[in-house]
Amino acid sequence: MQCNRRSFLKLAGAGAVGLSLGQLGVDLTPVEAYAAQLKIDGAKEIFTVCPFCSVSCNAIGYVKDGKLVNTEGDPDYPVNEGSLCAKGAAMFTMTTSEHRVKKPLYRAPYSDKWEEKSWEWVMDRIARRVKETRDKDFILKDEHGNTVNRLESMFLLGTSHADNEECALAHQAMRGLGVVHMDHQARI
Amino acid sequence: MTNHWIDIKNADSILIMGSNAAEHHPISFKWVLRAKDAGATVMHVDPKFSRTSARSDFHVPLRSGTDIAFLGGMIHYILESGSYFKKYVAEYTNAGLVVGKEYGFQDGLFTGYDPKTRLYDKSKWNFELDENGVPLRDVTLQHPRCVFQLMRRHYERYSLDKVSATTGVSKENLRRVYETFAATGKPDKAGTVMYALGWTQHTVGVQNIRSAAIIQLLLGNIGVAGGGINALRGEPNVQGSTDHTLLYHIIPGYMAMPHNGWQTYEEYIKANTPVSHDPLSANWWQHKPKYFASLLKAWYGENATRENEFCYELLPKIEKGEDYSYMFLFDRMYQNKIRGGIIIGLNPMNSVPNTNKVRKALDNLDWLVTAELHHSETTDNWRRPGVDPKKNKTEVFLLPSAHRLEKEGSVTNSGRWLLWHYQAIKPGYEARNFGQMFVDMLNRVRNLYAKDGGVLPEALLKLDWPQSYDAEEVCRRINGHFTRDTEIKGKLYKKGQQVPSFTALADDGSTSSLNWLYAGSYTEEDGNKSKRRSAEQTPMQAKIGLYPNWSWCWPVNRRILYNRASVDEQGRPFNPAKAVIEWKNGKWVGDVPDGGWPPLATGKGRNPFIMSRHGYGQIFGPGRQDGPFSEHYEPVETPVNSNLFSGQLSSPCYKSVSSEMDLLAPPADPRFPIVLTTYNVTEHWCGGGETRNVPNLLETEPQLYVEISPELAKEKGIKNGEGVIIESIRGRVEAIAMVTVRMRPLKVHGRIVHEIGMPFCFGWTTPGTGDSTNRLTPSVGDPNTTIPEYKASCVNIRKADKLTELAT
Amino acid sequence: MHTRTSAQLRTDSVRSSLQRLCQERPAYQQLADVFAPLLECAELLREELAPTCPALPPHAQTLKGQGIPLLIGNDLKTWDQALDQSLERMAPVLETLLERPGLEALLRDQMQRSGRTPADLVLPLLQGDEAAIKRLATELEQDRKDRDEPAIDPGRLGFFLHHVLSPVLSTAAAMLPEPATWGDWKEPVCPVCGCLPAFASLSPREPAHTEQIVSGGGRKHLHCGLCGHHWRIRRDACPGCGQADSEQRELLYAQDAARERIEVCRACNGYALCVDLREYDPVPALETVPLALLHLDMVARERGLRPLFRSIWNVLPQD
Amino acid sequence: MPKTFFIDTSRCTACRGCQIACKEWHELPANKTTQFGWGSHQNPQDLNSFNYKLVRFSEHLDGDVIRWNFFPDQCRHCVSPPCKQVGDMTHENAIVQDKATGAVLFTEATRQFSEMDFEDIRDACPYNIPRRDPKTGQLTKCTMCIDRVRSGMLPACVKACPTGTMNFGEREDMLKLAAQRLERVRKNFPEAMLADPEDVNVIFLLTDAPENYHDYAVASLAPVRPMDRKSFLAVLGRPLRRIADGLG
Repeated sequence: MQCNRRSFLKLAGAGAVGLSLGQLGVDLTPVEAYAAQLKIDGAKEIFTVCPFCSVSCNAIGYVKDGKLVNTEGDPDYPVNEGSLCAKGAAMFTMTTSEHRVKKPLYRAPYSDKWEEKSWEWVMDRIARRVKETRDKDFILKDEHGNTVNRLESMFLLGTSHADNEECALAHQAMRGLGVVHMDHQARI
Repeated sequence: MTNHWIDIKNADSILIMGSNAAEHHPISFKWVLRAKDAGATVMHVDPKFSRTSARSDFHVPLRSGTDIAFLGGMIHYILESGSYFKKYVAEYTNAGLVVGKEYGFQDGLFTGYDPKTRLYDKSKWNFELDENGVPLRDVTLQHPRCVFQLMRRHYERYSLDKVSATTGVSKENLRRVYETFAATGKPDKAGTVMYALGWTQHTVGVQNIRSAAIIQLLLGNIGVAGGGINALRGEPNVQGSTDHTLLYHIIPGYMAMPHNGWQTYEEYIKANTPVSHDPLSANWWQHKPKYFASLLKAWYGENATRENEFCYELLPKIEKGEDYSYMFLFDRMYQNKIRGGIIIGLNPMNSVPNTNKVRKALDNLDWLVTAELHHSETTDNWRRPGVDPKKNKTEVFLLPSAHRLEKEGSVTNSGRWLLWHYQAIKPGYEARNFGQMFVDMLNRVRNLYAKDGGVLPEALLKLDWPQSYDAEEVCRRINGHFTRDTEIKGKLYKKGQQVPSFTALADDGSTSSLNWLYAGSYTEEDGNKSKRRSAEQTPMQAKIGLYPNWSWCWPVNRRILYNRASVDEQGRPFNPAKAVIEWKNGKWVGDVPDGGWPPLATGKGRNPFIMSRHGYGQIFGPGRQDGPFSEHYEPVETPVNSNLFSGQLSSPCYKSVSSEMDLLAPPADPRFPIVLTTYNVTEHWCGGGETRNVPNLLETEPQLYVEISPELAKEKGIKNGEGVIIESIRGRVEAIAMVTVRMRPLKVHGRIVHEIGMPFCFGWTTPGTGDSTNRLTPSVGDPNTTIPEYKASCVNIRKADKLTELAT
Repeated sequence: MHTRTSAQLRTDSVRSSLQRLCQERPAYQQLADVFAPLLECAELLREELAPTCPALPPHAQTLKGQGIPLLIGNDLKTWDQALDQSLERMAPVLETLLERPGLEALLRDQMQRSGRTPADLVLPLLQGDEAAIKRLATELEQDRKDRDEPAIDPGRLGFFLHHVLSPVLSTAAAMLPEPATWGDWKEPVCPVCGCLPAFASLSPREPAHTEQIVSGGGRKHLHCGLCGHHWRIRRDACPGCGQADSEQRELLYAQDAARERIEVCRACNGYALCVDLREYDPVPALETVPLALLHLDMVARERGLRPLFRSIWNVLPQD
Repeated sequence: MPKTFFIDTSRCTACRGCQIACKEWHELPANKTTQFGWGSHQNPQDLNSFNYKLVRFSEHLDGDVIRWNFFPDQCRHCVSPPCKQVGDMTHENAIVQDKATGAVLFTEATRQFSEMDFEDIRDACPYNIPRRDPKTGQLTKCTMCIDRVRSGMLPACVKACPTGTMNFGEREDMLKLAAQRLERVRKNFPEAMLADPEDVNVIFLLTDAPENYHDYAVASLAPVRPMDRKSFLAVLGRPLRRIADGLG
């Protein structure tokens, strides 16, 4: 047969070659009126990964006006094939938790309360504490005169909740500071 | 996982041990049940009858901490019954290798043990080499010192009687499991092992898994579809966070952390690059210098040159043999040796053993940075019940962190697949992601050093560090790029272009990569492969559920590790119906093979286990701290005072810390006769920090409970629903008794031993729900990993007079 | 086989689907009245054809790999008898709907004269041969004038032939099993007949295959406008241009009817309609779906969007 | 044609997705629960005016074999509902049976029932389903998500179920599915059965004896109570109808 597949696309919708509903004498006014009064919402589908166990089920989040309105399993991900377990299905509820920490909080020594602070303030203060600790405790050489360049008095714990990119940077940052006490859930 | 989630469906026999997959990896269980639907037998060996047991063909209860006895018995059975895959064992494992004369094993100890240091001299376990440095090998497996014969002798002691008396499993049940699983020793059958924290959280955790490795090698189940040893990793990205190494003892790509004994780059390379003289051994780690140099280039950028040893000097060096894991960290903190630190996305005040001590240790910090979604027992430790905040000196920061849906980036699933998640919504309130926090924090520290100077500022200032956090950009850095124009296989790559694979990495400074295993994941040709969502597959791949075009997996998109062991020396699959790879018309088809060499019969092939020095599957594993074969030792806290297999009661090498708060009950202590195991509950996530804050989930599992058998309840006069006190030598915990037939009394050493189980998801920040179960558990750990023994400790239980931690 | 086959998807009847539609949206009454006879007739005919209708040949992997639909190169002669039956059964309603009485008779005369069979008449639809349909219309023109019947324009003729061919191919396509693998068909045309899809759907939940977990459904399929075959496509990409950037894709839906959505691709400015079958109980007769979603076509067109797949339902008066 | 639930307990893993989805759809608040005095995974302990759906847990030893049964309890939407028959004697049509779906619905008019009336209604129910909101006096139970069903959607619990336990559809289809599943499940559980399939529109498939699930798993388990006139009359209707069906 002399046919090539591209020729199909010419006959868009086969039966509809040049024919429209109007030509069939159908009155579309009622449907048009109906369509005109509809309130239309818009949403986006964002593909994400369930944040619980390491099956890492893929999920689709429906986002409307910047807010998550629903989640469902990703049917294309060959592992979960659209399914989610009960906890995965509760992902949505968990993201709307009212109990979230909302702002950077600071608890001063000997204080009995949290205080809200700006990011600028806390990050500046943290950087100073890190430097102060490093400068005070950094070990350049061990007792045998070996170069060790390490900081034992500061540590990092966590976390397997972090993305690969976050972990890679956290590791680099800690080794740059000389930190050797570093650990997380992999050892739990 | 050596294999991946979907591959479970290919198994003919599934041994779930040390895992409650149906409750904790529910979707993985879909693949278990698919195998079951196709005729596989599913067996669950676990102290507690759970929803996994309910959906398995049968459940076998065993006493916590006796897995090696159970598995040793299986090894013995496989050897005695001759059900091992003979060709595979002879050709592909180190069963035929001859071990040196110094090796020996007597009364529970291997040769080379030093009781003072509690360490072995592992050189006593070396293989015997010929004049070319190639190990002596007897493929007939008859040499008296070959691994096969040593193994036979080693596991001869694991008779049904002794195993049954140790584990509490009836001989009938033992036989049932052994026979069923050993039946996969045929070339066209596969059995898989699924384990989780039930195996790792023991002082013999690594040897539990080694036992499974020996079994799987004997049965020819490694490298095949439906086989393998599959760790169901617990946490959301614990595979990725291990690969990218939030750990002290390694650096990204599973390379050793430099220690004070390796003062120069050359010393490091020499000590860490294995040499093999066997032409059939791929000895993949011979390439380590390329990976290490590329990592240093990625860390220090232009500042790292061959001349300055890629800034090796600036790296911290740990003290050789020292342990910096959290168990030891908290001990040092308790001893006031730690000044400050960062805890993100982790709740150690609930999830670390001997929590009473750990909580006190945290009080000793000058400063603490935390980053979480919710307040936790860790962030608010300074105001925990029974302490006066006014006496606590610690300056605490609590940073609101963004969760998964609020950021983009990649995670790695248990099957080593990279998966990109897109940002769905903006972070709630003022939350930021961890990447932003670390980038910002370090930039501020760098600025301070640039401005004010300080100790060794160059270690920070020479870092190639981004100005702001961009996950996509870091993802590119992880893959790595060329630092100068380079030609690879006739193709010219410009400076700055992405490396196509780890085979392009070099040790001359021409390449940079944050993790060699991930090289090939983000290339010039195909972009960010963690975003690939194509279901395309060949019919051969479709048969075993291989999706090579969906995302990408390390290494080099190989979905089933050691897959060269699934074919014979001609490259023909042992099981043609479920072929993983096949040599066809001069090339490999199917999965990405472990190296592109042709089959062994061509003379140009390589032994299939390319990551081990000699290329063989390691039945004999001389690299472990606690012996080349697994051996049953009792948990550190044990209800019995003898070990039926040797005079060595508990592991001679287990790790521990020793403060006045680190008490251990002596063996068979009448004060603590009951075995405690701990676990998760389906409705709550790990320490419960997230799920306790969801009212409808809290309604379904509202309070800390302890599951006890009706027999024990009767003995103790405890009724269902009553408040009880559980006590170990370290602490006491209140819980509500849940009397259930799902916990069975076990007959051990001729008498009844009771086991009880508790979840650890409740904490005082959710009032009335109870508090940390880990106040009971001990700080003792595996000698290889320092993972603590959460799964087996000794306690007692009694009715409570009054309850203060639980709402009534 | 764990996936649903086209034959297994249990749907409501045409009549009851249209009744539900009109109950919910009375504005559709007239449209439903006009098309009900056609859709019901085809429904009945498919049932009648099912026992004897010849099956489709297997789809050669090499052709599939190149994106060539199954029926390409097929002359449809195998189905001549079924097509003849279809012509006979469908003609009366089509003639009424198109207001062209006697069209069947014209066609039959024409066939007799030229020695053609029904398969020859409908073949141009498969071949994308618009010119052939125009030629046929011209040929019929003379007879028509002789009989003093209204003019046969190619549009009406195409529509007529489409609805003769459709029940036959639909019956044959419904016998196909769901493919074991997916992802090997990337063309935005039907892998069976090469026609454009009429709409997309998200698959219903399926209680199947294991004791414990069911699929959450939600797989996206395109439904052929001619043979009714549906084939799986990627959930995350525009079915027209393949764009998978979620920022470029948007879903529009009426506030109280999120299960019917306009899937918009900002990259190509095209749209396709998609129904979420998980949210229906019962699932409406699929051939009524394009009709029932006309208002969404109107909304989309109002917003200046271009239909990815043109059909009679989205060729609006302003075109 | 009435709508019917088919609840295949052989698939249930007690994930409680249905229980939580029901609460979320009906916007019912969480109860304050404790394990104290209770000691079970079954929480809350019983159906109540905030829980129309409850997964019941039950376990026993069958020789050496542990049987752990899960029962997602809810109103059975009886074919001829005794609750309605009793209710109608006091306030006609406070309890209605929807013609199109067969759903038995407690309308707002049930607030008119006295505490005593409520007790009668509850006693009449062989499955012990009706509960009363102590604040408003409204009688509560599963609504079949009638608003969802009327607009052609599945009940919230069915939509949420990840295991295939909860099914919903035309009675004829569900009976067919139930028969298929029963046949298959009987291979492993020869004693498997369907609970009261002729009398109810919520059909449970059980793999174990009904009493090993729940005291009210099937109607015949309901305790024989001293009957007042109303419930006597109500219960009377049932066997008669069965006979009539049998004859028909």
